[in-house]
Amino acid sequence: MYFEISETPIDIIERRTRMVQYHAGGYVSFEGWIRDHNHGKEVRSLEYQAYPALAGTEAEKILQEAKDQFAIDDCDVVHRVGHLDVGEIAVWVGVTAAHRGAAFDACEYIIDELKIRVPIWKNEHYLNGKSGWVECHECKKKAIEKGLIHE
Amino acid sequence: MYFEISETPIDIIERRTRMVQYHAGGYVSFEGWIRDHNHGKEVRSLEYQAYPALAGTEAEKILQEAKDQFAIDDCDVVHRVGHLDVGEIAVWVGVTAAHRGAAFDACEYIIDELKIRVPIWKNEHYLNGKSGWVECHECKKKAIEKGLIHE
Amino acid sequence: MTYQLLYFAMFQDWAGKNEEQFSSAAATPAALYEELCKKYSINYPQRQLRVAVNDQFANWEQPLNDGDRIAFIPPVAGG
Amino acid sequence: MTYQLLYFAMFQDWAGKNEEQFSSAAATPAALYEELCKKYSINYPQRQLRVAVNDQFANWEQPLNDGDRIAFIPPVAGG
Repeated sequence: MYFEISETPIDIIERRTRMVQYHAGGYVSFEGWIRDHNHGKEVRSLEYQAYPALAGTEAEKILQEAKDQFAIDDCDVVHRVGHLDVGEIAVWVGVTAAHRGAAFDACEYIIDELKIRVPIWKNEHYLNGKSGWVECHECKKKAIEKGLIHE
Repeated sequence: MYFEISETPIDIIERRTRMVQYHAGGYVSFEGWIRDHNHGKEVRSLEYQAYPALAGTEAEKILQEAKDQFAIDDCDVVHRVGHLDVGEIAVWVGVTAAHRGAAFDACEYIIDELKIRVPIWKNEHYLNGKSGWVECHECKKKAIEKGLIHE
Repeated sequence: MTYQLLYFAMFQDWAGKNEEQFSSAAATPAALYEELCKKYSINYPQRQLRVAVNDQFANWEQPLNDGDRIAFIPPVAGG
Repeated sequence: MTYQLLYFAMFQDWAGKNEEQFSSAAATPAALYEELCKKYSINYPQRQLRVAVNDQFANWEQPLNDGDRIAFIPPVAGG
């Protein structure tokens, strides 16, 4: 069970292989990829920035919650920071479990919570030369629902 | 969108890479691994057997249902047949979507339906030298619920 | 009529083969299955099986044609 | 008291730096944020931020100590 912030491309196969266990029957993974557009604007590349110390403790809390709530064997997360091009992997979540239902639920829980609670931000660079820190409106709404911030 | 029956190990990275699209933001995958035990018996290896013609049409139906029901970009499935050792990948499901919720839902739908409807069977070889065709009781129960077979 | 029977999973063990040409007066999958159960001493209940005719899931009471390819499908266990 | 302020995302643009040592009479994160808003002409509402003290999420009204490391956390956008 680990959270890692990576300044270099995430090696999915290496991460996945580390999780192979002979008593686990199912592996569910999520990858967030950099899309070529966001809210109608054409994206060229972006920067992810993290507050590493706080991101680490908050992400580890989320992983522990997933382990407590779902019957899983293991769960890991890696998030990229720095400059990423379209098509690169921003985040990877891997979960193993004896039974697949728990693995799906835990994987979705982890990425959902990460997007609301873990201090990482993105600055999108658009094809038109402009750039800007992205406000994830869905994340903001959910943070308000959770009482983390207010309307 | 494809279903494939493979007599050789499934190359996850190659399968995944084929799905990379610059407008998809999320990739969810499921892998079913051969466990070292099943219902309390120690498993050494197993054989998967398919009815290829029927498995193909049924799996393609399931993939089309997933595309119709969830806002996904693409979905693929590969199932191994033949002799597999503990730790090998029996099945891989990959789904891409603009938004992750649909990808999780579709991936779980596909593997759930596959396990109920697609004519593939497994013969488990146990450490004690015995072997036997496995009846998946959960799958059978769900097939009964769906009216495909009867109590 | 002569049917091509395909055997999978435990049906291979019971019939001792993967397929065979089978001559029968049975005109439906249900009647054919009953005949097969007698021949090979199979006591798996028909209601827990599905049947495929010419590589498509089929109805137990649908009329069969000479040369049809038929498979009895025990509960699946893929994944 | 002197605080170590860490700036992330748009706060880096507003403050024009990643961090600074900041001397202030403010005794809570809320008071400190008000002071900072004036200094850098920030008009982002405090209620839409979280605050971290010494790398832990903290309360806006908790008393600060000399040397504390403080970060204002705008809505996150990872993943």
